[in-house]
Order: sequence, then structure tokens, then C-alpha cells
Amino acid sequence: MSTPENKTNGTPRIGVYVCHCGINIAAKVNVAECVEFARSLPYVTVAREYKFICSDPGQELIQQDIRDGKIDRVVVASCSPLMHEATFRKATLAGGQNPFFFQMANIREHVSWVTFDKEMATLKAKALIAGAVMRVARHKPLEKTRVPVNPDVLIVGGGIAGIHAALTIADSGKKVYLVEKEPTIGGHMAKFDKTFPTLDCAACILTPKMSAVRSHPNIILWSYSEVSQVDGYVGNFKVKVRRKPRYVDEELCVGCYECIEKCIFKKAKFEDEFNIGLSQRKPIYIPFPQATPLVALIDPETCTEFRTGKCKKTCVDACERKAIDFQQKEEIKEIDVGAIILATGFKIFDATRIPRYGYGKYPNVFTSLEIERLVNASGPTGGEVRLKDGGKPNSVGIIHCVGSRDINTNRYCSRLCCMASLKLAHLIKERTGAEVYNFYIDIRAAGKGYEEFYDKLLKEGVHFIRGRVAEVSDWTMTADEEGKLVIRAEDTLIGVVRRIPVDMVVLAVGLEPSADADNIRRMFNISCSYEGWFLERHPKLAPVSTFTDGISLAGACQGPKDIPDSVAQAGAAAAEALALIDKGFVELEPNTAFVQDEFCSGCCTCVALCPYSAISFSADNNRASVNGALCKGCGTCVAACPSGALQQNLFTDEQIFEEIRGVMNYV
Amino acid sequence: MSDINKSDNGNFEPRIVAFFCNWCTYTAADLAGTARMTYAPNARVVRVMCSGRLDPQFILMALREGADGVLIGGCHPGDCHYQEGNYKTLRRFTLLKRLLLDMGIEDKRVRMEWIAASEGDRVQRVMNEMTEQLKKLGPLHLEPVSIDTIHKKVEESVAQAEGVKI
Amino acid sequence: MNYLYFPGCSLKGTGRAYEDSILSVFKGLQLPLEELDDWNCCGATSYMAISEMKAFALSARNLALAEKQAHSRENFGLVTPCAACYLVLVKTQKYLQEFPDIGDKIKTALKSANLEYGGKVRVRHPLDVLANDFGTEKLASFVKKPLKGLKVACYYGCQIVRPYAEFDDQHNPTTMNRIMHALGARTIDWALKTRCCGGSLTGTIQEVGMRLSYILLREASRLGADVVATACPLCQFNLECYQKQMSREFEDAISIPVVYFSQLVGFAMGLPAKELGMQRLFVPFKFNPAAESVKGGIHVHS
Amino acid sequence: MPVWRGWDKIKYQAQLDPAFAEEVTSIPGGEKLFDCIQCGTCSGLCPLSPYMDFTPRKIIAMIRAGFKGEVLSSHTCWLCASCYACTVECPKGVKITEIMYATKRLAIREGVSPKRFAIPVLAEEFFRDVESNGRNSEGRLIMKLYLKTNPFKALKQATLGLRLWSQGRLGIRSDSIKRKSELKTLLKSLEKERMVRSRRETAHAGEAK
Repeated sequence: MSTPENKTNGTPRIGVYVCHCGINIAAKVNVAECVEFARSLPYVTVAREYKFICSDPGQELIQQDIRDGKIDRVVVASCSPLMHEATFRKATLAGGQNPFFFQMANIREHVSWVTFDKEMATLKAKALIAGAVMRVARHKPLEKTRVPVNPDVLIVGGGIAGIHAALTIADSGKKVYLVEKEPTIGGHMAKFDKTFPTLDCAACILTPKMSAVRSHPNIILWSYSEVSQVDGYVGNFKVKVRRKPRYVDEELCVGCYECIEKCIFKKAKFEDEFNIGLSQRKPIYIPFPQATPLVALIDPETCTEFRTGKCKKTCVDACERKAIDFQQKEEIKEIDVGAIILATGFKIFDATRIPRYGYGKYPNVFTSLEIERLVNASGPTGGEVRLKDGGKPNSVGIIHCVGSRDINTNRYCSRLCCMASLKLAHLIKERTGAEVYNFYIDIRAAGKGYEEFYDKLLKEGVHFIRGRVAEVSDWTMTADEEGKLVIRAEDTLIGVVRRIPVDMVVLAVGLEPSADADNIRRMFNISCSYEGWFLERHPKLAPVSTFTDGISLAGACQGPKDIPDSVAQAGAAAAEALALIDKGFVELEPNTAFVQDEFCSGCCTCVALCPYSAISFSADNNRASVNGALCKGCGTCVAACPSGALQQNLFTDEQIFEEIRGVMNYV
Repeated sequence: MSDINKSDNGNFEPRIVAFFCNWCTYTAADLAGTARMTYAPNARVVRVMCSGRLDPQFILMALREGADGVLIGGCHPGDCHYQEGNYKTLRRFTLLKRLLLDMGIEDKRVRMEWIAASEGDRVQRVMNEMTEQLKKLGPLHLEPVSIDTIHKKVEESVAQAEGVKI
Repeated sequence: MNYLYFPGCSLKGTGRAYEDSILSVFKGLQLPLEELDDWNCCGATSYMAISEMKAFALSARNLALAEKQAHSRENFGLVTPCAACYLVLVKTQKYLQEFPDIGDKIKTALKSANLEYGGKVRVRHPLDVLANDFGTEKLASFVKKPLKGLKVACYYGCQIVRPYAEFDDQHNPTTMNRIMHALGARTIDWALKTRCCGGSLTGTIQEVGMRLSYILLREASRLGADVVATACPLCQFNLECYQKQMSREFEDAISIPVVYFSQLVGFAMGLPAKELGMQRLFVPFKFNPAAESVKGGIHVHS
Repeated sequence: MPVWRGWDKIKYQAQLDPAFAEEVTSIPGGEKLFDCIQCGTCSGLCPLSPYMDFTPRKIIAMIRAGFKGEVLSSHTCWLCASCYACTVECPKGVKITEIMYATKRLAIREGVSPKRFAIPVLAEEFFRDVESNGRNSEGRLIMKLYLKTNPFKALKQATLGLRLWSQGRLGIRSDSIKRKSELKTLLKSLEKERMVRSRRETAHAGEAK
């Protein structure tokens, strides 16, 4: 950035621009009165109002006033600085002034949108304008520092979103680290048989992408690994990844299944995580035939060698490539990356939280994810929909919105369960010929081709009953209910309570933030919404960015999303990361702390307070000093400095004092 | 000085200075705006990057300049954008509260709240609650004090504060 | 822990056996129980339908009296066995807190009658007291005649757990089951344990009320329960007293003893049947693990 | 205009009472009326809904639309046994039981409670008993109830009554409290009070939404 000519000698000349924001502000705040008020404030030489100051002509107003020499500092009273501070700083610069001779007064989010009374709103707006004017009068010209960006990218989570983002970035020639906590990538999608609304086979579209990840020269895939620490900042993150031991050498194993065959457990008897407990596995296993990487792993919890140390270790003998290594240890990898994409996905709602649906009590109540495995040709039943006793269901009830749209569990709509339920209804009917009843509150089929799919199911004779199910139980009223699960619900379109006996109940469980979302969020220093989904920078205009520069979001970690949306968002996140890398540098906010040597007493209070070790003490001159490259600009040290020697750019004591005076003294 | 202290029906309208951290509470206040959650208009927000930047002087200054109350908003413990700035604020705040009590300033006039970026409704609630409380307390009158009293108070505070680290 | 006792109108009438057994059991467990002096009707659900403010006032008087009688006793509970009384008293507490307008009006009304309520009373159900204050392990140590082999259908009814009670799960309460297990009995796992018995409808729209009770009894019988245990005088009345009429009406021979849970507790403790009000049952409760039988009516030998 | 046959089957806006919903939301417990998404969980759970002329869900919709007359003269609220099953499971936190109470009170106040049910009679008898004695006697209550609504039924129930009496479970003599005047003063002071929230409370509840 070029240094603009410093035109700040002498008394500041401040221009105040009050925005109508259409009627967003003007409907509550008397803009003309604010402008009049601004004129009365010290240093103000120009005060104007405009419909949309963020528009080109609006910005031009500011630039022209600077060029005309009428003003040398700018206050814009409009929306939140988190929205448009960058815009107006640029405008100030374009007018020929240092961009930090600018301050914003937030009279939209903090005033017009939240105040009932017009008079009070105008009053509050005036106070904020006065604060901004008094503050900007004390601003100093500042320079942004430029730092280079590391071109490597870290992607956390190897579901469809992570996979798609990884391939997009890797294809552009950039290096990608893909970290997945499970032994295989593929995420939830790998568990599905068909995808809505096209009913194409999930494996057919996913597995080629999975193997592309495996073989891509620019992708380093670390499965069964978790990020354990993140330091640094945009362009220059330092990340530690913990690689959990598989006890099978990933380089040597070819996934031949010999070790598994020869394991001393002749029969698989441990709960298979991939099939959600619907089948069993051995202590040494490969999650599923298309697992990527196709490498076995040993579960030390169930392996006899780990439990007793006295196993015959038939697996070791079976492996020709000598890949099994009981001594394998956890490994910590340290990497430097410039951008990070989080694609950590979701978990499904725990259906036992709604006891009246009988999950965990009645064996033939299943979750939708369990049914996904049952209908899957490579699932535990080879694609047959079976009851727990092996029988075929003649009637099936699908309950929508389990755990969603409910203040007792999750308030939000999980968005994809309607379509997933329709898909399962179709597959169940196709495989078993059973009568299928859907119990729904509203059918939300708003995607491309979704409504058509709903039409198709109606024609197929699937029953739709509009009513949220009250209970699933085994108490009976009539003979035909004996031995069945009875679903009781009001058919709200008819206005009558119905009891429908079925053999199988499917609970369309909603989506929740993954169990470790909170840890991840803290580690990566991003925010999350009330429900625990990662928070995007702006719901409409920055849906994949976060408040932490350099970190983007992809897929369901940001909120419930189906496959098309996850992939689209992954592409957007990849573009964002690439844009950052291709630019090659970042400019850092100059709001760092600095020491005024003449006041520093060398007490060292500040040194210990800095979480980034940015402050060092020199015994030679008995002074502290701040390393601007490490300082992130929190100002904690400044507040603690007993002699007032430490100050923070853009947040000096003087500037804050003046802002306080400003907001208090003029209205 | 101002007409806000007296609204039409003669009710006392307190004035509050609110110091909000950029990452959590300020964003939450923005969210309250986006969601059009109406609340009491009595607070004027001063943005800082982190609540850790808050020098106790700022609070005293706000009260001296005529604020009837001060609200401090930071990230929840463990959520600080700068790792632990909010813990430092908490410590200073605890100390400051003792000082204020000694000065005869009621406990409820200075309030600290942890408000996460997603908690717009909490901004609304806190603003309403605090305004309500201050209305009950009435305007803050800072009595002029003699230098002797100040010395005495300071000594007392120092004695009390012994052993408490900043 | 100190306990005051609020019987309510039913425990002096149709639910007399509930009172008999609660008093005997508490005495047997050395839990002092002191009746609230000059208590009045809680207002119950019907009063709510006429004048909600007066209904709150009725409850508030009881709460005020309890607070006064408890004096300076720190930790005390108002033991309220009747489910309707329990609900109404708890609801009044909640409303006085949550709605300042109502709170103020009731306060003024109390004042006019020289009463005052400071909000210190904890309304407790005997199930809560036995399971959580006294503890099921300790209770087990008082058992002299374990109910081994007895299959109990624990019926909670609606108003103990819904909507305010905090001592148990609203959806799937287990307190009574735990108490029964402590007595050595088995409990059936049934879906209807909190389904409404019909409440006062048996008195007003009898066909409807009776049908609701019948559904419960039929399901308990189907699952092989020997006895239904209740914790509410109205539930007990509805389930027990209309069995003959039900059998006629629904052409289904229904006969299953319906007792208060406290009667079973006392029974297992070896207390005399008469002190537990067993003679007041319509359908006699028989239990014979070791050639010992107990019948309803006065021909009881222990 | 020619007379069209279906005219009376249409509900004309002029026949509705748009203020009815507000009347209900102003009662504590009624504030979430507008949160209802008409899912029918309440009706499905309600053990009495099969006997109601409108299911609880439908009642909510009707209150919102202003069907005051139909709602207040319906049997639905009189069948509610206050078991709260709907209230605790409602996915939107609508306190349906309280809304039922509210409609009962409004119906009694407006004098439109249905005649063929004994419940309002029971409630009023109960009310009278408690107001004068501080306690109620179930026996007397039931007897009065039958005599007032259906004397023949009283005969049918006589056997049950006798049995109860013989086992000491039915007292016809009314129990009463000692300090009746205290109670009288207390209740008298609330004669005209109704449970309606102040505007401020209503506004806050609205914000909380």
C-alpha cells in the first residue's frame, strides 16, 4: 500500500456521512437531525446524508470532499464496522487520505434495528456519532504490514465436503493435507446406498473420488488422525496433527484381508462401528471394502495381544509384507499451512432422548442411518430390509422430524430428513413391498428435482399422514395390533387420531454438531451458533468464511446440509483458500501494541500477560518491546501497564477516552 | 446536559456505556440487530478488540462523564479470541468492584456479562435488565470528596486487595 | 430434614387408606411427620376453571401456614401425597415467582388476611422423600417381608411428574420402580405408566373416564401384573372402584388389586394390615410367598 | 343477489372475532399460542381427544383464527383432565393445558359452557363448598352433582356409595377449617382480580420469542 500524503497537520477537519440505508436506518433515525447535530460537533467541517453511502456515488461523496481539501478525517454513520469498515477505509484511501483516519458509527445494527422509539433511536444515533467524531480526531496514520502466505492448505474432515475441497485445491497444483479422524475417509456418504432424488448409487459416485484422493500427488492423506494444536495466523498457521497408531504399517499394508482371515477370533464378535452395531467385526479389521486408505487396523480394546500379551499372533504370520507392528506409537506431525478448511461434519441425533418413540426399548425401532445400512447392498444384510428376528416387514412407519423442530431437543429443521425419508420409503417399498407410512409435519422438498421425487412417491402408493407421532408403543386396543408396534398420531388433515400397527418403525433422526465440534471450535478460534454449528462470517454474503481470517467452512459442520449443498460449499471454500494463496500475501491489521520507551519502567508486568510471547524484555536498556509480527492486538498488556507506557494502535487510551467523552457529553 | 435523562412522561432514562469485545459481544449485538430484537436504547457501545483491553480507568471515566452504569461484554470463559483476555478482565473487574463499593457506587451499576457471538437474545435481555435495574437505582450522583477521604478509602482498598493479583 | 404434612381433602375421604399407610410408614421409618395446622383445600383442578386467582390464593394460604409452622427450621419439606394437591401447590409456587403481577396481587391478598409467604416452602411428594431423602438402600434395610415374586405395575399417573416435578423424569419416571425393587418386588415395563386414568371424568362423564381406567387395567393384566401401585387418591379410586362396572360395560372380567405404593412399603416392612388401611380395599390384595396371605376386609391375619 | 346454497357453509371474516387470540395470549400460559405449528402431537398424546368435538390442535388453530363462539361452546376443554401430556411434549412449548383452562374460564364467564356436561356444575359446586368451609367433601360433592344433573344416575351409583361408606372412605358430613374468616377475607380481596399479564410482561414474552 502506498503511503498517502499526510494532510493532518493542524486542527482535524472531519466529514460526517450519515447513511439512510434505504429505510433501514431512516425509518427509525431522523437522519437530517443527525446531520444537523454532527455539524455542531467540534472539528466537523462537512456533514452529509445519503441513501446508500456504501454505493459508488456514496463513496464518491467522501472521496471528493477529501480531494477538495474540505476534510481530512472521515466518520460514516451506517451499519456495523464488521460489515463495511473495509469498504470505507478503502474509500478514504482512494480519496487520498490514510485509511485509518476513518471511524464508523453503527447506527443500524445497534440503533435503528433494535430501538422501538424513534426519538430514542435518534438520540442514541447522535451519541454514537459524537463518539466516533471525538475518537477519529485522535487517530494517527497507520500502515498495514504485509506478510507472505504459505501456499499449503489443511483440510480437516474427509467426508464428501472435505474430499471435494481437497481435490479442487490439489488439482490446481497446491499441496493439501487432508486429516480424517476415522480410519477411512468417506464420512456419512460412504454409508448410504442410494442418494436422493436421482437414486444414483452413493458408492458409484463417491468411491472414485476417494481413490482420487489416495492417488493424488498433491494430497497428503492422514486418516485416523486428529489436529491437536493450531497456532499462528492467516497465511502462516502452525498445526500439530496427532496420528493415532493403527498397529499396521500404512506403507506396507496392501489391504489383502489375510491378517483378518487368520485372526485367532474365528468369528467376528465385536460391534462394527461402520455398520452402527448391526454387524460384527474382528479386533483387526478394515471398516469396509472400499475404505481409503485400504489398510487394516487393530482395535487394542478387543485385541487379545493388547489385552493379555499372550496371543498367538496369527495375524503377524499371515502378513507376507510384515506390516503388523504392535509397537507402533502415536506420532505428532507439525506442518505449516496458509489456509485451513474445516469440514468436520455432523453427528446424528440420539433417538433414546425421545423415550416415547421406543428406540432402544423395542428392537424393531430403527434410526434412518441404520436403515441406510440395511438397504445398502454391501451392508450387513446385503441390502435386505429385515426385522431384528430376520423376518420381512409387511408395514413400516417412518417418523419425520425426530429430534428436530422441537424446543425440547433441537429447534432447527435438519433440512435433509424429509428427502432422506422419502428415499428410504421408496427403497423399503421397492425391496419389501411393505405398506409404508410417512408421518410428517411439513414436507420440505425444496431442492432441484425434490418435489418431483415426492410426486413419484405419492404415485407409488406410499402413505403420507400429516401429523407428528405422539408415541410408538406395544399396548394394544384391537386384535390386529397384537404383536405389532402401534404408532399413534393425529391425522391433522382429517382431524382424527389414528392408531397404525406396523412391524418396523424408522426414526428420521435429525443432525447435530459433531461431538468434538466444541473442541475444534476452540482450537481453531472460531465461533459457533447457539446450537453449536460453526458460525459463518455472514449468513448470506460470506457463508463459507469465518471470523478468523484464513479459516473457511465446508459441509454440514456449518449447519445441516445434503450432499449437493455440501459439495457446492466445499467448492466455495476451496476457491476462498485458493484466492488467499494465489494472492501470495496478507495485510495484517495494524492494531498492534507498542511501547513508549520514555515511560517504560521495566516492571515486566506485560511480559507474562501476553499469550503469544510477543513482548520481550531487554535487560540492557531495562525496557520491554513488542514484536509486531507476533502481536495479535488484544490490548491486554496495554490495560495492565502501570506506567501507561504500552499503547495499542487504533485503541490508544486517548482514543478510547475521547470516544467515552463523545458518547456521553453531547446528548 | 441532556434531554435523555427526562423522557416525556418524566421517567428517568439511565445512560449506560457498554464496552463490547469485537469477536463475541459486539458480534452478538450485531446479531440482535439483524434479528430485529428490540431492546432498551440506553446503552452506547464502545468497541474494543478484547475485553482484556479494558483499563479500569475507562469504567471510572465513563461514570465520571455521567454514565449511570457500565456494562462490560466479553467472550465466555475459554472462548476468548485471544485465548485468555477475558480472564484478565474478570480479575480486574473483581478488584474494581471493591473499589467502587468503597466509593459508594452500587454493585449493580457496573456489570460484566459473557455473551457469545450467537447470543443476540442475551444482549437484548441484559440491556433490558440492566436498564430496568438502573431505573430503580436512579441517577448516579458522585459526591465531591475531600482528599483525606480519598486517601483513607484508597488505603482501605489496598489493604483489602492485598494478595489479589492482577 | 423436617417434614410437614399436607393431607388434602381426599386423604381424609376416599383416600383414607393412603393417609393410613403414609403415616404408618413414615412412623415406621422414624421420619417425623407433622400435620399442617388448619390447612384448607388446595383448590385442585376444578377451581382453576372458575377463578385462577382464588385458586392461587387458596394454595398460597397453605404455603404461608406451612412457612409459619416451620418457623426457623432450615430445611423442611411440605409432604403432599395427593397428586392434585402436589401439582397445584407447586404450580402456585411457580406462578408467584414467574409472574410478578400475580405474585403481587396474592401478596396483597394474603396481607389482608394477616398472612405472609416468603417463598421458602419446598413441596415434596412422598415418593421423592422416600427415594431421595431416605434412600432406597436404607429403605431396603427396613424390609421384613420382602415382596419376592410379586409383579407390580407402577402407575404414576399424570400430575406427579407433569409438568413441574423435578425429582423424576417426566417421560419415563422410575422412582416408584426403584422403591418397589428395594422391597424385593418385580415391576412390569409398561408404556402406560403416566397415561391419564380419567381423573375427575369418572364422576362427570363416566363412560369416558371409565374407559380410560379400563385401558390401564387391561394392559396391566395383559402384562401379568399381580397388583397396580398408585401414588394418587383419584387414580386409586378410579382404577379400583369401578372394576365391576367396567367388567359389565366392556364385557371383560377385570379384577386386579389396586393399592397405594405406601401400602406395599408398609406391608413389606411388616406393619399390621389394619394400620395400612388394607381393609378399605375393594379388591383384596393377596400376597403369599410363604403360605402367608393377606386379604382385604377385616379378616386379616398377619 | 341470488341466494346461493352453500353460503352458510363458508366462514365469513365478519363472523370471526380477531381479538379472541389476544384474549388468550394475555393469560399466563397462553403466550406461546402463536408458536404452534399444527403438528398434532398434543392430539395424538391426549387420551381424551377421541371424545372431543375438536382435537386440541384444532382448538388452537380456531382460537388463532378467531372462532370464539365455536371454541367456547365446544366440549373439548371440558374433557381435558389436566394430565399435561400435551404440554410437556409440545415441540414449541405451547402450554395447551393452560389454554384449556383459559377457555373453560372464558366459557363460564360468557355463560356459554355446554349444558350436557356436568363438569362446570361440578366445578361450581366445588367452588361453593370450598369457599364456605375451606375444605370439600367428595361425598357431598358427588351427591349434589348427580342430583343437579341426573338424579337417576345417583340411584345407579348408590351401591358404590354405600360400599365406600361402609369402608370409611366416604364422608357426607363436610369437614371445615378453624379460621374460616381468614379464608373469607383472603378470597374476598381477589373477587374482581383476573389473571392477565401486564403489557410489559406481554411485551417481554413477545421479545423472548
